[in-house]
Amino acid sequence: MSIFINCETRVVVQGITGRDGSFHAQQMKAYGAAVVAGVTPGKGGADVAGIPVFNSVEEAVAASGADTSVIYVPPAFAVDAIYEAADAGIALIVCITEGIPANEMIKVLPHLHAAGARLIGPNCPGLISPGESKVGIMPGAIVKPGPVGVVSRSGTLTYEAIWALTRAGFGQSTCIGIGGDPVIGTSFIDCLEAFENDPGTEAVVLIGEIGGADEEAAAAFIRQHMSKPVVAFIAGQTAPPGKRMGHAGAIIQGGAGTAADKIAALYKAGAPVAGSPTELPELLRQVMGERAMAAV
Amino acid sequence: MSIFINCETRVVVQGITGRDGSFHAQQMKAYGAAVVAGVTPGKGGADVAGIPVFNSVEEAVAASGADTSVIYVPPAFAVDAIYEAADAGIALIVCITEGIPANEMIKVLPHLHAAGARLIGPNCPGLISPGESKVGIMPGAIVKPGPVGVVSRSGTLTYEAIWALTRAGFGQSTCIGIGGDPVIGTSFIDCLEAFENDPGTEAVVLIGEIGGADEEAAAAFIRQHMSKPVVAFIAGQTAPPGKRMGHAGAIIQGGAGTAADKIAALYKAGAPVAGSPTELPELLRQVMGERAMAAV
Amino acid sequence: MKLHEYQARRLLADAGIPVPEGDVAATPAEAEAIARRLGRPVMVKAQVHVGGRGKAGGVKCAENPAAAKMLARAILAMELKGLAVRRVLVTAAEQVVAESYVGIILDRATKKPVIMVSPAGGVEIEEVAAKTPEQIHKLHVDPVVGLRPYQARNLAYKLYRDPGQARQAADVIAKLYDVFWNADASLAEINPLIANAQGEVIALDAKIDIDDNGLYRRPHIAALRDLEAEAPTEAEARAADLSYVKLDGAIGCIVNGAGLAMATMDLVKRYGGEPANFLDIGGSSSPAKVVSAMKIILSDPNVQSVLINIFGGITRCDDVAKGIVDAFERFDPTVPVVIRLTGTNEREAAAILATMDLPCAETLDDAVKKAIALAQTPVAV
Amino acid sequence: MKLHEYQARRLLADAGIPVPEGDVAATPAEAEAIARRLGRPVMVKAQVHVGGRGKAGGVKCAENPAAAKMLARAILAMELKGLAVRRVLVTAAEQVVAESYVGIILDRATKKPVIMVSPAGGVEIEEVAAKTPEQIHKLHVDPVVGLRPYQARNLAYKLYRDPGQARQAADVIAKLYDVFWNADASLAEINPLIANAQGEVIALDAKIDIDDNGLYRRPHIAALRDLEAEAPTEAEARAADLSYVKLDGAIGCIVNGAGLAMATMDLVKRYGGEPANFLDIGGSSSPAKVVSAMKIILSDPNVQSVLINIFGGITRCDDVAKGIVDAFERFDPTVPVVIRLTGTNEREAAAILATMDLPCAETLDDAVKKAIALAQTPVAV
Repeated sequence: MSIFINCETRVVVQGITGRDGSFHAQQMKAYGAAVVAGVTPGKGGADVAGIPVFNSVEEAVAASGADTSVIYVPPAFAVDAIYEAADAGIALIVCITEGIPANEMIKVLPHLHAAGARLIGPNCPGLISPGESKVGIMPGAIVKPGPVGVVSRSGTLTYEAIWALTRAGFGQSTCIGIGGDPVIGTSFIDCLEAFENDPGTEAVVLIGEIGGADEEAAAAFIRQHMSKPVVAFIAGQTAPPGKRMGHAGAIIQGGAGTAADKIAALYKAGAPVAGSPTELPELLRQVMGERAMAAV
Repeated sequence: MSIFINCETRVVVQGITGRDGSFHAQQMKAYGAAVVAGVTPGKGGADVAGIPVFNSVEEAVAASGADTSVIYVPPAFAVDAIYEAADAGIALIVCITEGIPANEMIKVLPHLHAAGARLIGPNCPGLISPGESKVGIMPGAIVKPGPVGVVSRSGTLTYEAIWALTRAGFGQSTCIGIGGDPVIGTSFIDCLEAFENDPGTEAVVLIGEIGGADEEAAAAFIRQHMSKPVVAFIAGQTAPPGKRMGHAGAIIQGGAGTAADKIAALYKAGAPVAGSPTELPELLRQVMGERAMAAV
Repeated sequence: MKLHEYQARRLLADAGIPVPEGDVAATPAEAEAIARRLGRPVMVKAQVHVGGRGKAGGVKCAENPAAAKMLARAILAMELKGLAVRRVLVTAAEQVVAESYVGIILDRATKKPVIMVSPAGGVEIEEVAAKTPEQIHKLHVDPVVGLRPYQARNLAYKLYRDPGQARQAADVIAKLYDVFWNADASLAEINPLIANAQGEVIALDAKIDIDDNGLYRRPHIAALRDLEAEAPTEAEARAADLSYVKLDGAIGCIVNGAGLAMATMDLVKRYGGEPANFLDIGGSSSPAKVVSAMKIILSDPNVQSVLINIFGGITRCDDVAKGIVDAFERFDPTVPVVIRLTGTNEREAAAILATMDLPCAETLDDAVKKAIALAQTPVAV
Repeated sequence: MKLHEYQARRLLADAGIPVPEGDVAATPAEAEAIARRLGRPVMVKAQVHVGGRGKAGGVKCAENPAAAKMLARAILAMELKGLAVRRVLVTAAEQVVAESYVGIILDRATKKPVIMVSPAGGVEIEEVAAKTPEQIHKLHVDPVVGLRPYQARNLAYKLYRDPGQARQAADVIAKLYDVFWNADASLAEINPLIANAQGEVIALDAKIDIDDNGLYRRPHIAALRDLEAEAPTEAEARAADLSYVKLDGAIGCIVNGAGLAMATMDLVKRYGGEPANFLDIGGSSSPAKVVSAMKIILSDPNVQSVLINIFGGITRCDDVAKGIVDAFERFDPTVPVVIRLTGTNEREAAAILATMDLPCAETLDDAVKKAIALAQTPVAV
């Protein structure tokens, strides 16, 4: 079982003839994802490793029945690609592209909401449901099917954590990187809620970073709404203090978004925090064991 | 009984210290409408004929409980006044102002929809529910309470029709001028539906003009959804042919929007069309009589 | 407000849409000079607000400057559907390989701008729309979001299979939308949008209508109004803030409100007369407006009687009565003037007019009948 | 990217927001000339990216040009919180009657720009926010609709009761929002916004931070980057498309991904070391980036060992290995370099590095411990 994607997910790759798009289209296909179409304007009629290419998402959806899109186009064109996917009826849009201005993102999100589409990212590694499907760039070799949901703002740090879980025998239901930008389409809370409702997920690993207040919000959600155990890791305890956002930043933000704040909030919510990604399996063992015992 | 406004309607006048605003605020009040506040930025604290003036609609609503706004501000500021009213929670916004660019209107309408506000107009005389309330500029002297709903795209032509009804003994439930601009907030159909659902309305007079396809759409609605009789008048049978809107106009518009087209559509929908506004009472007598007989 | 082709073309060019080289000329010599500067065959195109210029002989090709001069002279001497040609546009003649159509209009029904494109452009586009509607592709644009680049691109691929030409066409569509929006246009149309022998996509003809309500905030557009292209009385009416259209009948009409003005004309026709005009003095009318209206109506030699029909709401009948008195003093009309004033301050109005002994009427129908009857009677005032 | 006050002030002035007359000066003589031109008392203000300039002595008032020159010389010789002052802004001194605050920031939580205003502006604004939050008025702006004029006006009435001053403040707020939006700013702040003795509303100080992601489409803003204000290694890192922040420890870190880089630093600290830097080589890294990273790290005299931690996803471990080989050939490091490469193409990477006999590690924790241990051991290479 999994969240957001599964073996029935039909993927269209926007920017499929580009360097990253073509490489990862093939990686996804090799992992077993149903990559049913690609889009590059002007390249309609071509194919990439057997995947048919269309001039528009609308045509790709009509021809292939794609319901999920993954975007590998440069930042200047990525937001338009998001609009195009949403307007073509795509339900899940995964935007890998890094470097999109926040102003563009805050304008497109209400449009997605109205269109009923979910965006993951931007500036994210996408998601993988081991044994089911992979949408994005997460390495398929480090995952294995199992009951642990993983949600993270990071890229490679997530791989580190997943790899630690896999080596320790903890398989994953879905691993999802929500992206490191200030404005993203899917939050920690959205993912926690989905994991809570997913019968295939028994525990969740949350990987946060300094900055913003998303981990604090996640902690509040965990305390109020999560019956499944959550363990966490927060990066940036020794990071140099972030540049201050003027007085306005101090006024608008409750806390300072430090690692210590976030760790404290998570502990308070009953989510233990690991000192190193390699300690996550041990914490999982404890909370899942506790839970198993509680269930007895 | 009435539609959209009644004796409980609480009106705020935007632009109350202007020439038109102050005159009509007093006219409305004299008719018996509950004109509870006015707004003119910078004039907060003043009063107009006993009506308190505020700097913003938000303040006016907070102080007075206004639920309806009427706008008498110049076209360059009228659209902002509409946004302000909607954002302050006003449920019914009546915009008298003439000369608002259509591009501005098509942008504000989705915002009103999201805010749950109804706009009547712009470029309209507003509405009057005889004996209950008056919002706008319709002359109170020509109406009397009764069972006929009147809806019109015109101003003075509406008065002509209402006056003919009143002289012939037909009182009105609500008289509403929806405005003559290409893009308006409330359509014939919206009003027909409201009259259909209003227990105080027994028949409807619809007054149309050449141009557009709103009367044709109204005819289709009448045929499918109206149980109450409708009689109509269409102005412009002898009007010089409107300037053609290029090829695009011909392509986008089904019919030409001529008076003949509209009259034919209304007859087909079972709504007889008068040759002169003065004939409307006679037509009403026929259809209301028919109905009364049908009800026997 | 309608723009001339040469004005619309300038807006397009300013927005970066490729148009053929050329310029507008008011004299044959100017046309020749433009053709000489271009140094290649040119099109000479009449600049008047009528459709079907080409079929009427208003668009010709000239091989050289001398021919351009000759053709310009001929076209500048023409009247097309009653309108004198006062300017010609002289542009480099393009080799047309493909003609497509791009139009944007504000759709009242959906309350959105709608973009229509067709690979079958040219003069027969309306026939294409009627007979093969599948060749017309429509896109409704969300006015809040605006036209997205991908939407322009997808429309462009309906016009051209070649990616290079599709890219050019997408650029044209996106820029035309900007022109449409930023000019407060109610219509912006390129027909034909051509591909030439070099594969370049070029706007060969353009048509733009402006929403008059937008002019107050678009002074550069308002400045394009061609007063000479209007009848002098219509220009005079606009200056007096009156809405006036001249017709061919004998009953002059002065009314407040466009709907009531049309209804009044309809009744004139119904009772056997012919209206001489549409004239709306608008909402809060001053006596001065009534004077201007009377002046314009009385200057029409066809007018045999004048009908003043006012239903006072914002308009105050006494204001109108004062204007009538003033107008009689100034112009001393030789045709009968029938007056029907009802509504706000009608008693005050009656008092003002009492001394003048004018034919009055209670109802609209009576007033119209009276005006028609008096028009048929020779009157000595 | 942070702008200097004099740069932010220019953006405001270009947008039509009133600012005091003045200009920026790099030398005492320039400051004197500006003061002479202004012909009235001036403020001399240090242009450095630190808060609390005034309290640190970086803002002074000069009665005349000579005093301006003297103060400019003193301020230009200062270091504020470790940053050399290289420019001063010289502006006409204003008589401050009232100080208010206007700030706009992108609020991550609501995903909207939020405008904050307070009639109690000035240096104590954060204290105001903490102690009397009712004096801070916030407005979340719908990013699709933009800031409506009525919203700017309503905020302005929170600052001034006088309609004339409120009108000026509304204009400032609306224009500041335009600056914020059109510069892709993450912060735009005027503090204080003052009313002077003449009743004029003026932006006395401004602070603007830019979203780096927007710079590609704002070349006029990107051109404002003050490379001299950065440490040379940070500028070098930026040129190589690396994200680098120098710290004071001994363990140099080269990592792919910001999160993993931070986690690596955290582990360095956890196991008893001190990181020398934050360095993220980014996603699809080329061998050349690894070479640049090594060069920057090795140029730091505090570095006693280097830890290369790569988790290959898009990044291919063999690319990184090639960069390591290349860097060793070029720089011949005298400190130990611990390598941990895992993920995509790790076997190919191991083959490339096989001949070099470098300390390697399987896991992150091992790699960190090894780097710390080796740093404590004097090494002769």
